[in-house]
Amino acid sequence: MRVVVQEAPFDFAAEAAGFADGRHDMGAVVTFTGIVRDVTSGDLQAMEIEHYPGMTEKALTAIAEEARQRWSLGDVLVIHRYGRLHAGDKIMMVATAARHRKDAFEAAEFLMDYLKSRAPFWKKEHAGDSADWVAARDEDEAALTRW
Amino acid sequence: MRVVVQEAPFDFAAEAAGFADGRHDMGAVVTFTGIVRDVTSGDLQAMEIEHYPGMTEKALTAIAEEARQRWSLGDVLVIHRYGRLHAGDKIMMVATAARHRKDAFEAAEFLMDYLKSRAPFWKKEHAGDSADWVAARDEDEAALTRW
Amino acid sequence: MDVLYFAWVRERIGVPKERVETDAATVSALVDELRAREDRYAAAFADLSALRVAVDQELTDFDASIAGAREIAFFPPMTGG
Amino acid sequence: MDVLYFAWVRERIGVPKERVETDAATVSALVDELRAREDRYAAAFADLSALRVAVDQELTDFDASIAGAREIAFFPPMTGG
Repeated sequence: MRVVVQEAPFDFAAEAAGFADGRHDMGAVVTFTGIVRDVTSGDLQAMEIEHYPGMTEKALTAIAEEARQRWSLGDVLVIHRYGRLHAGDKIMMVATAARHRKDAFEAAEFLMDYLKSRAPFWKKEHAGDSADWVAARDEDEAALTRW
Repeated sequence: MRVVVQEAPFDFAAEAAGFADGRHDMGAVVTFTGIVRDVTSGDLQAMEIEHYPGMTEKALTAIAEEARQRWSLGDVLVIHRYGRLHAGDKIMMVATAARHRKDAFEAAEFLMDYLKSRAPFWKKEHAGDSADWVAARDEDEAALTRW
Repeated sequence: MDVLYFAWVRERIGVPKERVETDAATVSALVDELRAREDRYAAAFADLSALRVAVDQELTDFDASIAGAREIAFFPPMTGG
Repeated sequence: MDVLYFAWVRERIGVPKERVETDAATVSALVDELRAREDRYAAAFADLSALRVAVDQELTDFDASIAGAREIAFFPPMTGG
């Protein structure tokens, strides 16, 4: 299990390959990657991600541990960036390895649902002349009731 | 949309990165990778994958098209190998890109459920002195009722 | 028409593909003709619930018409992914 | 104890962190003390349903005890991922 919180970009290809390589016991690997989306149709100058150093690592680790308890997993990886990002930049990724695809998929969705609403990150979109904090979506909170 | 059926190995890292890179409009990328698992605890000599040339490409393309109709997707990738593979080799991958994670996850699971039971591939495990065709699992067939 | 066999059906019948001349109207009728040929066919087609069929590369069922079909394939349940 | 503010709560109050001496027993009581200080606190804490709180880096609710706590953080609902 690896949980990383960093300002620097991460190499999605290398991380995904490193995670999936050399496994003889796990038949299924799922990855999720979150990418800065320009919802302002070309106007996005930056996405600023603020976090709570110390608590962030603890919260992500607790979520990953919870996933390992609920599903039969061979491994879990969580990487999340903070700082100033731009459209097309990768914000974060999770990866799960399991014997069967159901566990790998469900655990990855669980990780995403929890880290969306329970890990201390906040996003601010700088577009045109304005800068707005991204509001939490009701459906993200609702997604937690599934688990 | 890209559907590839090939005997040669594919480069998971390059494929995953190529699929996720340069997207400004899609916030979520999900990948699934299937890996040859040594269920015979170290005894697996080879996993032979037979397929139905012609029908395989058609079936995979139909499944991918169906996913694009059901979910709001930016892109879909399906790669599936055939021939003689070994423990740890990557058999196949799917990738989906969508604005929101729910679409990307559901479409990837749909693709996997359908290609497990509806794409013309058959697996034979060579272990020790025996070679056995892998039986279809009832739960794989049951998974289709979800969609 | 061409009749194709895959996986253990291919192994049991002994060929991956053969040319069959038939007046059978449905897959079932074709199966009956094949079963009557030789033991290896009777063995391969003993339990139809363990088999799947594609007509012209489309999955279908054993009641399906094969009128005008170019290619019929028999195989066990698929195990992709 | 240290009181931390994030995102728009930080912007509204004007500092990311400050040292607060208090005898408040709960998060709510601390919020009441802060609100009474200055308008910027009253504005930031106007609608508690729009806020979340962590005591010693654990998410909790406004009724929670803060006895012995070293660090209280206030912030809007999180938007990770």
